[in-house]
Amino acid sequence: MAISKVVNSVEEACAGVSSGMTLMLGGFGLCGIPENCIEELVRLGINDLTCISNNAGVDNFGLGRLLQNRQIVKMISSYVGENEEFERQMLSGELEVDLIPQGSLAERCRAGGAGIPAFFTPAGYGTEVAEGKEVRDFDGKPHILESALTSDFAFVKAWKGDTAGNLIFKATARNFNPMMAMAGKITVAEVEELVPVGELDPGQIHTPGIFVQRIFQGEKYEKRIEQRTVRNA
Amino acid sequence: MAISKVVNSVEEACAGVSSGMTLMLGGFGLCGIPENCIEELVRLGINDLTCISNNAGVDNFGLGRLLQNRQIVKMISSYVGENEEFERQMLSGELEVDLIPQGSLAERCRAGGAGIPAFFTPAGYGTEVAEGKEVRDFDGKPHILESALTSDFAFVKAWKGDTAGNLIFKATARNFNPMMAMAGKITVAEVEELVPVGELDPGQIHTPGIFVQRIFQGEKYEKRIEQRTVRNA
Amino acid sequence: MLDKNGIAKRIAREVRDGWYVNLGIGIPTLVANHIPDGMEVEFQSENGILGMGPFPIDGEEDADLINAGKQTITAMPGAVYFDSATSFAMIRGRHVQLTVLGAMEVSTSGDIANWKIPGKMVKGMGGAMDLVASAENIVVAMMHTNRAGASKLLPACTLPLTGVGCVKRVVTNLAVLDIKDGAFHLVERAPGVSVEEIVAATAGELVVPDVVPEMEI
Amino acid sequence: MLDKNGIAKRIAREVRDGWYVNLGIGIPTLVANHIPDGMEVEFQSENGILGMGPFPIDGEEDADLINAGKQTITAMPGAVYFDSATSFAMIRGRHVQLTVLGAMEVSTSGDIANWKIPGKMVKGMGGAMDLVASAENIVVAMMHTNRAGASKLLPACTLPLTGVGCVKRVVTNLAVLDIKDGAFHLVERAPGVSVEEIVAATAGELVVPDVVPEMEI
Repeated sequence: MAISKVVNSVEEACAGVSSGMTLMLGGFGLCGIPENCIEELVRLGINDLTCISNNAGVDNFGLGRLLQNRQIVKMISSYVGENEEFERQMLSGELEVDLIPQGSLAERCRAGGAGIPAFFTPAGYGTEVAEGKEVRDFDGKPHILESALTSDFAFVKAWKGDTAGNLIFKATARNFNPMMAMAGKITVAEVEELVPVGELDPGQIHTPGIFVQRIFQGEKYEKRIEQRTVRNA
Repeated sequence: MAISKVVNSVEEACAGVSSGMTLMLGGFGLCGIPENCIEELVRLGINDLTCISNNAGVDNFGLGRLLQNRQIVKMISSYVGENEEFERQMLSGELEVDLIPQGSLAERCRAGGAGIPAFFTPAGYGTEVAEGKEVRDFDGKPHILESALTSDFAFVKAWKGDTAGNLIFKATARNFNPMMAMAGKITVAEVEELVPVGELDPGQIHTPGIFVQRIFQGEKYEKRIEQRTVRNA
Repeated sequence: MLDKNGIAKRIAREVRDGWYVNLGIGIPTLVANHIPDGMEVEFQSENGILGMGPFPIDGEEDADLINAGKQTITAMPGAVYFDSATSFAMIRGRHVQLTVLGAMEVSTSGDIANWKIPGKMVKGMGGAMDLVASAENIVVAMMHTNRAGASKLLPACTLPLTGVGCVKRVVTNLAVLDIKDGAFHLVERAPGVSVEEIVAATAGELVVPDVVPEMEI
Repeated sequence: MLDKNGIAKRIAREVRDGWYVNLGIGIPTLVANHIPDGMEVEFQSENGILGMGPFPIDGEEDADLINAGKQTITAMPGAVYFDSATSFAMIRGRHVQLTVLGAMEVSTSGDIANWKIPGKMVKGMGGAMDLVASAENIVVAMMHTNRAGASKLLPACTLPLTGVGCVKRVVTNLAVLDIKDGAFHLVERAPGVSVEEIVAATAGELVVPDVVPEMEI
């Protein structure tokens, strides 16, 4: 009998998250971010958080909300982009930031979830990223040793999910969500549509429920677009 | 405009495969094996092959056919199982065999396809598998360094595929096929049903066409069952 | 003394609500038959399914749907299929709570051997090395002695190892034993089996408490 | 002298039939507009799409379908979506044949800097470090000089590096240059640009052949 992962509210989903924890948050820019959980983290008012997320949203949406509130002490990301508050806190030294190549960030999360403590990659060799890391040549090409990332909680956002925690993502809203789901000690999935077990095609699940500890249907999704770009019809 | 990978026959699909090459072949037991390509490899009569495949089929089907014909000099596998000819050739020393933990085999293929030359895993520590390999502790637990696997050709079998090489596998016939598709210098996909580009849901592709160089619809599939096990209705 | 089904039945009592469980080939496969109705448990088979169901009804078997023993199976509601790399990510990443597998030999230090008899027999390790290296809970299901009557519970394994220091519990036709502090610890006797029989069949150091309850199965 | 569109148009001529191409943010994104009809080319965006199409028609934009620049996009027939780990498996595993990206500085040894100005500006490297470390063909698209008029083609980069010894070709508003043997090699002049102008705008060692053809674009 399938293992039910359903919780009844975002409050229940975030129970146990506390100050000083390391959190992973899925999404790329504002695409595929766990909107409801982020709002709950803001409401909880916890702080000293280390957040692992490719970006930090924008100034007033997504992870940017937690940055504005100074709830984050450290970000592990690949891109700051146009988030002015992120850049300001980093340059002023208020916020500790580990910038990591995007592919290494994705792979380090996957490694954390897959029980692989470290792997070699060519990305970042000869740059700041390689400082203090072991370098080794393979086929005459230098690689650096990168370690796995895990977190106390991982917050991911999917399109559809079933009560057993199986997830399907929509289009490019998938991004970091599957790897972070693997790497969280407790993984919380919020979904646009929660369906009974058996409704999803077992061959078409992106994240198997084994990686998800809690699932709920988010109350509302703004799904803000960061760069609305269109062409003439 | 999508890149077409279609070839017109199994002969064309296997063009360039020659004696002494390293081949990867998808499948687990007889489930999800590239039946048509294997028959073509038998017909081509090439030999001195190194084959990377979880198993070697059974005595008279799947990779077992190549073993019977003494076309293989080395197998890289995780399981011999009930294949008597495989076991006989191995014990007599006629066949060189690298036995690898199944998870390490899968991950080594993925690593080969993903540009990761080596990674640490706990599997095999303290066993024959660890001989000659670097050992390192992470969190107080010993791990061994495993290297990536690649091949001259990878042969995979999918359920559906489109002309751009995008693949969908059925049920547990997926197994090693996606990782081997990633790791072949030339990856040949045979499918039960080849459809025009645009027919498959872009969110439901298991193996993106970028990993596939040639695709064709197999003429026939026997899909033999190794252990037919049923219960009473 | 237990038969294979009895061993499976006893091991089923190790399973907890909410657990993902990997069952090896042979006796372990039978464990699935003894899970109480309503218990939320999912079976993983390392060839790529979570939520494995019973064998199919005759005529409904599907060559594309098998377990790690290459047997035709079915999928339960909520099942998922995935590739081998993802499957072992679950195993290596400790997302599977319990592994049950067979063994040729087990030692007092928790070592296990089950894949090779040099010069005679090589089955290959399959997924066993990955499973034993990573699983938090490993239960070995096996006969207490081999066909020649020799103990399979040894001071040290004589066959090539599958894993070191990983087995914590063994369930045999004679007993349930825990492995700790370099010794086997007798936990339960099989119905009708005396402590003396177990002592005689165990080659490795065996710690016997004052009271050894008989299994409830 | 070329404008941004001209640079993109010239780079489009580097693209070969059957190639998968990753286009960075800015000028590189424009390259997609200049691929000849009928050429079989697929664009990868590292956030998780292969087969990226043009921007959507007004009103049809989808928040769940963006490129690495966070712009709303469309998907071509045959497109695929995937996660970030798979995306970088494609990149790191050298399945993408061409990478086009912008730069703040490029050196005569093929080093590139494009993610940070210490103390002033930090955008982050995003996927650029993975791309430059692995791509077989990297073309840098940029202005020859910065806003202050200083050359961006240097003997050595002054800013924190994105990658070392990886850039083989640079296309600027003034010229096409190859990087080899520790020097820039002038390959083509932009229309109406003299060799002297290029020499003046290039701080790193520049090898100028006897004949420098004007670009055909």
